[in-house]
Amino acid sequence: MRVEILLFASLRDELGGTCAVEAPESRPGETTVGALREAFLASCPSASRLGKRILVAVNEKFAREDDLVRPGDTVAFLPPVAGG
Amino acid sequence: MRVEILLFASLRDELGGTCAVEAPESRPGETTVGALREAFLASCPSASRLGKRILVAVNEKFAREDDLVRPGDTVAFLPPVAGG
Amino acid sequence: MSGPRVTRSPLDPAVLLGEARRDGDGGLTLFVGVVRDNADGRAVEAMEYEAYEPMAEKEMERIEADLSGRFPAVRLVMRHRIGRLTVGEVAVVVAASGPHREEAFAACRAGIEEIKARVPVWKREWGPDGSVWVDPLQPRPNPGSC
Amino acid sequence: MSGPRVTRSPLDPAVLLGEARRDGDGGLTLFVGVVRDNADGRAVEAMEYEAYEPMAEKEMERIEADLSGRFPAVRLVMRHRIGRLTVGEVAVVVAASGPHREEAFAACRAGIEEIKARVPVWKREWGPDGSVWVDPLQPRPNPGSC
Repeated sequence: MRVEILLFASLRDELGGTCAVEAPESRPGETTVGALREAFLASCPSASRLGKRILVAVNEKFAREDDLVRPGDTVAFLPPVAGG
Repeated sequence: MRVEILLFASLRDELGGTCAVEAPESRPGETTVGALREAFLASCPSASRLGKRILVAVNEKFAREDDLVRPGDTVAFLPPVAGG
Repeated sequence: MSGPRVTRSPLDPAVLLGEARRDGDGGLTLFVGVVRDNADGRAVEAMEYEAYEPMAEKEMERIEADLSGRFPAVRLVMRHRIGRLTVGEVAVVVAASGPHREEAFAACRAGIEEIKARVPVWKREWGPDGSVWVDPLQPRPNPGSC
Repeated sequence: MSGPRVTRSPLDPAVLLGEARRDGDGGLTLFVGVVRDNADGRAVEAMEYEAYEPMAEKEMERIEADLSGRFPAVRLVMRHRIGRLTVGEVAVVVAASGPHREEAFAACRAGIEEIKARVPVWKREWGPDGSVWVDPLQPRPNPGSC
């Protein structure tokens, strides 16, 4: 399953504003945040310095590793936040 | 020893802005904050509701019961403070 | 630092926060005590603040000196207004500016606590039924100011 | 409440504090995060803030909802500015207004902690030698903002 991912800050500087990731499906038309992260890190080695520290947002909310991602969801990979 | 005392807030409302108190001398020309407080409370019964809660300032600093008061010192009796 | 610490003039919290800030500071905190419209369920129309002015001024200076010992990285600017203040008017301001927020918060909080504990200021609460001096130790679950 | 919580426009802390206040409030607290002139001993000329804007806006709203559960008596007004800010410019404001100072301080502190922990905003530090993204977990004893 191919998912387009939004990137921000240092990740966007390195990889551009979006990046398409091909992740294995857990069921047809369905993958998980964890599977997406693994596929992303495998295809973008420069992001591996952040690894598990990358925060994942699905539909503009923070998501956990086993949360599901379906076609049409908005997925973003975020470096550790540093506001304030 | 006769000491003129400045009064503020509720004490001033009840007794006026100043009040003269005759306190026993510990040594000639010298009394204590504690002796002044006792003499004050004895001569102004309406202040007894505050009693030990009256704060005493000598020369614009908070004073303790055994601090000395000499002629020329500026003494003030203060109700519990309530700023802010 | 501009002007006396105990004053009859209106206080401007933003100006005082600006006075506290230096270019090395990243965390600014402010406490503003204002007159509330009620106390203990009684309606409050105004608070009348009185000070033992020369001593209050010195006590504010002594608090600043004490706190700059406890929080050496922080610059504090503190003011207390006196006179008759209506609902929403600013009675006291503590501005604390430091490199980091932890110490700025701690110094600001300590500043208002010290003011309330030590500065010879009193307030008389005015409502529809007349006025009463506020006694901080009387059981008043809901006093009319901060 | 006026305007978006995440904005490119300058923030006015005094206005935001005024928005938070109600006539029953006696204790107002404010946190203002500003750009510092140094970080880790490096000179800082500006900080460039970037947000995942729609999510940051929603996360600010979610923090307000969470904190109004934890501090029901307090009204919070929070803003984060984005874009390029120079030394002394205001990046973040948390205004908290309540009947009493204890809860206003606690809510204000919780507000900035939640913003720093949860809101998708990042900053790039600009100095004489170019720019670097700030990583909050890297050992930086002296970061360039609050």
